[in-house]
Amino acid sequence: MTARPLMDVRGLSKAFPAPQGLLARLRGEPRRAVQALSDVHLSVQRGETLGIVGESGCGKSTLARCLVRLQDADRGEVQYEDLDVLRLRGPDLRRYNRRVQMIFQDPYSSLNPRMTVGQMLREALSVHRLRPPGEQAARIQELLTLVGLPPQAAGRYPHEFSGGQRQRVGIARALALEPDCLIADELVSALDVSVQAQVVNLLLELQERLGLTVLFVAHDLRLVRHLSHRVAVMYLGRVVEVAPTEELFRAPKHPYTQALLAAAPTLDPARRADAPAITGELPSPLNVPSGCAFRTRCPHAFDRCAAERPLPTDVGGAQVACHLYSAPDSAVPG
Amino acid sequence: MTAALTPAAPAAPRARRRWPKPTLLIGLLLLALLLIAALFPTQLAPFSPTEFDYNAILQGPTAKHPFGTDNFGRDVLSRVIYGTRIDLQIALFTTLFPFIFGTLLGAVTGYAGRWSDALVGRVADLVVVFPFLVLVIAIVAVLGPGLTNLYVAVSAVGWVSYWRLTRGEVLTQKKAEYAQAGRVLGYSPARILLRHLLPNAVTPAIVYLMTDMSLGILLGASLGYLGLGAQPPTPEWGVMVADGKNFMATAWWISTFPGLALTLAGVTFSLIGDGLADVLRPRT
Amino acid sequence: VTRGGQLVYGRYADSLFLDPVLNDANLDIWILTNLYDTLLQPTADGKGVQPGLASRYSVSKDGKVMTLTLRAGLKFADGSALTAQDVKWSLDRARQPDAGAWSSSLASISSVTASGSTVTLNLKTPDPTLPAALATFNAAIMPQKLFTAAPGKNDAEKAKAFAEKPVGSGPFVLSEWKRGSYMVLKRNPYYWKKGEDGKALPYLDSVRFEIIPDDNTRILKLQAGELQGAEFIPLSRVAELRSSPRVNMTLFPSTKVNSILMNNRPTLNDGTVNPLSDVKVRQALNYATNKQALIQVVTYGTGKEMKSYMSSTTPLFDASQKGYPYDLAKAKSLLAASKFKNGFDVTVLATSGSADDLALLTALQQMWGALGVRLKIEQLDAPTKTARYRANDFQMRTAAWTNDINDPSQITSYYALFSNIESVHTGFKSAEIDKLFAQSQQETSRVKRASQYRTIQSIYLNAAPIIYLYETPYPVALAKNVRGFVQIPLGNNIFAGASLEK
Amino acid sequence: MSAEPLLRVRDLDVRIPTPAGTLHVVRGVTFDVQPGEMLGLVGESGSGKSVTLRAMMGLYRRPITVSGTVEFAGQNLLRASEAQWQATRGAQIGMIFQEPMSALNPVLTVGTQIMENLRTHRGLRGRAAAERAAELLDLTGIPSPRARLNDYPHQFSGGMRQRAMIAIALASEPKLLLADEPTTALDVTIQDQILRLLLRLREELNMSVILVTHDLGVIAQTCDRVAVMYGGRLMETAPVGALFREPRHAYSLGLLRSLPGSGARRAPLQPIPGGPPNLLALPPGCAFSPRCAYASGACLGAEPPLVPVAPGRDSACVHAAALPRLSGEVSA
Amino acid sequence: MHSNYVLKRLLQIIPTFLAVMLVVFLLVRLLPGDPASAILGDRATADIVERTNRQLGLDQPLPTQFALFVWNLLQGNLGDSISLKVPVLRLIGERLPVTLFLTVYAAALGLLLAVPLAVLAAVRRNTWVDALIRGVFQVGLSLPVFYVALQLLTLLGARLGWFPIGGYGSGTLGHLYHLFLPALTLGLNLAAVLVRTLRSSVIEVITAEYVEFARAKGLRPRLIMTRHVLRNALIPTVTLLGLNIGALIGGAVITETVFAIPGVGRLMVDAIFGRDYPVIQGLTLTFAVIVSLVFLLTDLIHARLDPRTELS
Ligand SMILES: Nc1ncnc2c1ncn2[C@@H]1O[C@H](COP(=O)(O)OP(=O)(O)OP(=O)(O)O)[C@@H](O)[C@H]1O
Ligand SMILES: Nc1ncnc2c1ncn2[C@@H]1O[C@H](COP(=O)(O)OP(=O)(O)OP(=O)(O)O)[C@@H](O)[C@H]1O
Ligand SMILES: [Mg+2]
Ligand SMILES: [Mg+2]
Repeated sequence: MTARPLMDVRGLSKAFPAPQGLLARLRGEPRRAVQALSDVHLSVQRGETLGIVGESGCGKSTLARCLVRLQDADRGEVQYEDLDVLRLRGPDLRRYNRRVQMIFQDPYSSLNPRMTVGQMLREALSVHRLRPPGEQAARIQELLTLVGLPPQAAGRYPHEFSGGQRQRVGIARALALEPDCLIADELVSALDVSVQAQVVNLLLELQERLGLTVLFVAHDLRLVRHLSHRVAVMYLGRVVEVAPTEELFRAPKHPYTQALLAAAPTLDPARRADAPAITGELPSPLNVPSGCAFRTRCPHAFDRCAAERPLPTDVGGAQVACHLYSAPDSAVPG
Repeated sequence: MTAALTPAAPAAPRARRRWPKPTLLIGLLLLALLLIAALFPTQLAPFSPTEFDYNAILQGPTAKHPFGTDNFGRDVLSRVIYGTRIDLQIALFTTLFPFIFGTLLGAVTGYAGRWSDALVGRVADLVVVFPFLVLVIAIVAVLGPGLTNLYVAVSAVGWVSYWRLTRGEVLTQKKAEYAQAGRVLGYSPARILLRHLLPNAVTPAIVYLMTDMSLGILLGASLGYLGLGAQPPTPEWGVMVADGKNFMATAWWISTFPGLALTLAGVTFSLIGDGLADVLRPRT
Repeated sequence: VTRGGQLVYGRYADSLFLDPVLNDANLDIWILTNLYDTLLQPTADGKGVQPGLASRYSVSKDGKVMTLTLRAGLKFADGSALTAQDVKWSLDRARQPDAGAWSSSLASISSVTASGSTVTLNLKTPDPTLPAALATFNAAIMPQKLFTAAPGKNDAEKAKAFAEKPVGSGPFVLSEWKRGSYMVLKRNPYYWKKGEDGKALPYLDSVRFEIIPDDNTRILKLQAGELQGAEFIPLSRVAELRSSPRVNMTLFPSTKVNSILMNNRPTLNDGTVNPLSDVKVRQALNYATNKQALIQVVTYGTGKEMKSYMSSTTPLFDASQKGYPYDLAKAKSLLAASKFKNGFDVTVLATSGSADDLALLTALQQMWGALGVRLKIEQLDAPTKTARYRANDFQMRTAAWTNDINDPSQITSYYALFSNIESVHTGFKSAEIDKLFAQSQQETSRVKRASQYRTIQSIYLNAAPIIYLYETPYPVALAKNVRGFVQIPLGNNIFAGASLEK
Repeated sequence: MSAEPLLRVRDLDVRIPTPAGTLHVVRGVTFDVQPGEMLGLVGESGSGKSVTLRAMMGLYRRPITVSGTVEFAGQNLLRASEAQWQATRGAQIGMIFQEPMSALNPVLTVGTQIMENLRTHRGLRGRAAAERAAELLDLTGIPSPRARLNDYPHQFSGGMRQRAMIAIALASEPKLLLADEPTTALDVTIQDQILRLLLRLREELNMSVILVTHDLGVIAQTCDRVAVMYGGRLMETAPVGALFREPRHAYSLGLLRSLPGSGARRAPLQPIPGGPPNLLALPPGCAFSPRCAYASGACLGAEPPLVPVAPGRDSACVHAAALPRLSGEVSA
Repeated sequence: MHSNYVLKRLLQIIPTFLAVMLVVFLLVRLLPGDPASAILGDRATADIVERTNRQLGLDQPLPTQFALFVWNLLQGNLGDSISLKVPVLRLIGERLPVTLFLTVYAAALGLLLAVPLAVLAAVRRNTWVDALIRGVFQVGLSLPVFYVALQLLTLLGARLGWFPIGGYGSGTLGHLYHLFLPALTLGLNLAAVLVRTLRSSVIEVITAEYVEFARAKGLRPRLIMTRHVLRNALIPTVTLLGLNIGALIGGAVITETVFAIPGVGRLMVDAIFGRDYPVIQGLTLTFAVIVSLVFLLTDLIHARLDPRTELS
């Protein structure tokens, strides 16, 4: 924790303005917006795997996309080594992107259906001039072997592959650029468990061999637990808890983390919970509750939660944004 | 693609090569027929398409004139054969510019969005709400009638459809993850647009192109009715149908055979369009 | 004859403006005389004039005074009396120099006086064309009171208002008009002319004009019995309809001549040399034109070879004119003797959409091709063609003419006189014709005038400023039970004597 | 467990002709459902779970052929007349689909879609139907149900759509509910709520449920019995506890082993190698054999049938007896 | 919510309208030939032409003419027809209803033909029924309108005598009777366009999950077809119909000519060939407004049919 992080995210915010009618605009009504990211702080250490979990719409993808500059954040700062990421332009940005690669969730739409795997890889190599044309073929073979695809795969189109194989292609394409950091957004969510394990193994192996730093965005808690060194839990655009993996799963601090862990079905038929872990729907992202966003579904909510937004506090190795922990007299729920 | 390729260990069921449906094959076959007629009219046609024969005026179909003769004694079969080139040319030239221009513009404004999109949108509005006939007649009146001017007039308007189609498709495609991947991979916008988006976004435009070709021929025929189409003695099918309308009661063959030729061309383009839609659909 | 009933007549286009003086189009002219009567009327054969509102007229010895006597008890269609004052007012209005395109036909009148039933016209010079001019639509008699009572600040506005609901003394009166769709003319109960049964004309209760622009539709409608008459039958269908049992296909003789006008000037507007300026070339083209073939191909045998620039139905047409019989050998030798023995390119302006033009020109392309003359057809829409033509920016153009006045002077002044519109913009100029024409305009002797016209026609033929083609009739298809309808050679549709028999 | 099953499926076969050839998608599927029982149907994507349910509902027509017997309350539905189907489909057997967004008609209000069911099967209309529809929404836990009746599906969140779909299926008070991956598209917290809702409704209405899923955790938490499907065939059926303790099919075993959590953190997982079988070119013998660690020559003969291997347990694995137990390996 | 959108769209029409105004004004004046030549014909002498031009104000500089045109327009005055000498507004008032009636009639007939046949083709897809339906419409789509019109006229009008040959009739019933054949001509053409789209959208909808779900609910097939399938399948058709209405109004000329219908199409052609500037200008502006409104209406109907539509 003392080493200088590879990537440091400070106060990152991003809102998507909701469509607003002309009359409303003429009447001067305030513009409503989806607050996809709200004052997010995170740091990633070199070589570590940081898991990011949270319910649908909590901003995981937006965070990932802001980090690779697919989306422009509204506020905040992202420091990558010495680079001020959010201010990079043109060639500098492309050079940064080469080092920080993203792998996408959807194995079906993330590959151009009209290019062969070989063409895709060759393009990546030649655009960034990573290999002279003569050596590209060899490098392509190397990459395919690296991700466990047969050499003939270079001549095939995406539709000729299974979902798991396509994800391998996506990984190969990202690796072609020899990045330091991979951001994997729901990399295996679309895959069957039996295939999931293959891709996860690949990721583990690559990380080992290439010393990659990985941001692993997922909603499968079991997977995140298996892969990550640390885990960040998000809720409605905010990071509510960051902790070392074992710590988080053994003793979740934030009530939302607790609920999330309780809701995940365990594989033991003997241990069945009776009551729902959490009640109520996710609030509309257009209308995030004041104070603590989770208070509307939180069994422990009290007055202060509505009035004041909790700030991240260190609680036994974890960072938790919850008033239960910020007030000295509060009792830690079990 | 190598047929010898066997699925390696963790391989998916190899998707079968999708053979073009019979529609496309028939369509291409008919097109080949039309192209032969267009390329070798001299060899195929028994008579000159323009030479009068005062001794053979308004003769019904016979062995010598299988499609009969017209009011100048010209052989209708020969005229239909010679007309193929003209009508295919109409089909091509009424759509070529709109297709290229509209598609590229649609790709660019769909991708760039903002003011370029808004500006082109307004111009498209103007073109669409402007009565087409006024425009056509105006252009024809300025440049004189004839096919070139038909092309100019149609081009001035026709690009809008392609622009719309491609723009809409690019808007959809640019949200697809492969397009975003291109950005993360550090590709330039031009590369993403031309290498990645356009090939995937152009299918509806190509399919529409086929419909548009038959519409182009029909438009030529309609303008022929108003006297603004092809010039005599050019044997153009639409004009031939229009010329034959006074003889419908007494010499049905004059308008019927070119009418059949028009239908044949329409069916050809439609079959190819349907077939292409099938073949060009990206496989997933 | 049977009285009563409505005759439905299919026209290809609607009238535009029903003012006798200010209108410009045949669409108006050809039906106007049903609404407005004139002092004299053209005879049905088009060769002379007959009494109209005036029962008789006389011309003074020196030819400078014309006296007309009005019939007794004349009334307008609203029942008000038609007086000599109306006549004076109408003629004065029609002869104002800036009133419409037709005022020149009455230009010889210096003043009009009216007293009782007598109208006196004082002339500047003797005018042999005046009786014909008085039988022409623009000299129609209008009700002064009703016209001046029409809303509007000036004559032009009043004319617009009046033309919407015209009242005249013709056999019919407008009762309903839905522009672009139909027009209904009702019988004028006060019409002066008597029918065969001794009672006042017209026989019909009403005439309804249906506007049907498409030729085929007009014919279908006639065949279905929805029309009793249809104008402008395509000549290609005449033979077919002649053999139809339900239709009476009629070809009314006309003054229509079809020709190709040539630019006779030495150079064209763009400065290039104009082969057509060579008279030998023009004659050669005329000889190379196979009129009989054209008559077969273009008019389906209904036409007639054109021998003079004026139609054979025009008064003073010279029957001894030979025209240009088809003679390819002569044409070739003429061309060989010209500066253009190897042939040349020439462009002809055609009216776009005109099937007849196209048929004609395609045929000519082939005929002249034998001479080495390559004819290019340039189709233009009518106003463009007119503009090009008026700017003398053409080599050849298709043209047709019909007389509006029953006198050869009209066509001659346009076709042969440079001073009017440069001899229909051909640029043809003949001092001799100019002189003869000026004389003929004041020549009261019909014999002398005829000989003047004979010379004019011969000179013109020899100079060949135009390609002589053919005369065509007015093709009208009528239901079998229609009697007494005529379209006179001037084109006027006369419904006064028409009836629907049982 | 009573002796007389509510549903008896025997030798269900589904063949789907495609341009590339006929897919034999469901092959000889045989199982029973007892009244009030919740049966889980697991398997990888494409293993034929949805097709099995749809075939049972009689949703397949012409070029697709369905054979075998589906006996519901003593009547073979596959031989049923259109009228009998009318009385059964939707009325006695309800079904909920995997994707609530695409399974709800986007242009009709949720209320309309519930009420057309009430009208067809319960004869309710007008106000009475609206009352009942609101009750049903309430039952599935949608707040202010009366107002929500007039909303369109896109105005609902994913969880609410799934609930609405359950409400529609329940409108006719069916005896059997076919639930095709009802929670796959949902977040864990919402999935938890929906599963609990299903459990409660089964209790209250004594419904039988067939729950299709590929999430073994969901099975573990909700079902009484499990059927494991692979390549269009049932590989194993077992009471849920027994399966997780002691899978008797190599495929079930592989599936359970490939899940994370069984080994040390960041240690390699134990995936099943390869991918799902190509239905157009099935391997000889056991469809799973090419991926199976235990495969032997015996697997390559005739396709092993589903046979009883223990009381209440069937397996189609030649090596059923030789498979190891999973002792506490699986836990989360 | 929608009023917002309507307002915005109406505001967007204004610049389009202004552009159309300028373009048509310049365009007609760019045309070779002038009104005087057009109405006076070949024989007119130079001074008569000049006089006529003066009377029409066409001797003024273009900016002056344009200013006058705009000024009159602001007062709701489109000027007088040069050849017919009546106010353009009155002409349009007389002729436009005819064309609109014909258009709506044609659209109705087109839908009436297209919907059942497209559904039939979709349900029986890839059978001979499907092939027949698509084939027949394809033939209709490949033949020029005037040819189809003449054939219908000859067969149903003249030969069988079921319908009058041309004309407009009087009274709504009369219009319906007289305009049947022209509406059918246009409707067939429209139907040919619609059938293609509708067929594929019916196929798409028939195989959609929600239709499966409706069947799983045990609904009667009729209800499924009408409420679930058709309603959804018609949504893209509405847009297509809207796009085609403009073409229908603009393309009615030939039908109007063949069937002798006094609509704006013919008025327009006559005006162009007669260089009747005020009529061309007036009709073009009217056309632009109508088409813009039709598009707006289409989008509103679309939004009505499909609650998911976000109008913006
Ligand atoms: N381009 C966009 N325009 C408008 N709103 C957006 C956009 N992208 C995301 N949002 C909204 O921002 C919020 C966060 O979205 P995001 O995709 O980051 O969530 P997520 O955590 O990745 O969810 P999931 O697990 O479903 O992928 C959501 O409410 C989403 O609707
Ligand atoms: N209508 C159809 N046409 C062609 N193939 C089909 C059709 N329906 C299903 N299939 C094929 O049948 C097989 C089984 O499909 P099914 O939908 O039952 O799988 P599943 O087990 O439900 O998978 P998932 O978990 O992805 O829902 C698949 O290979 C699928 O591609
Ligand atoms: Mg996401
Ligand atoms: Mg499924």
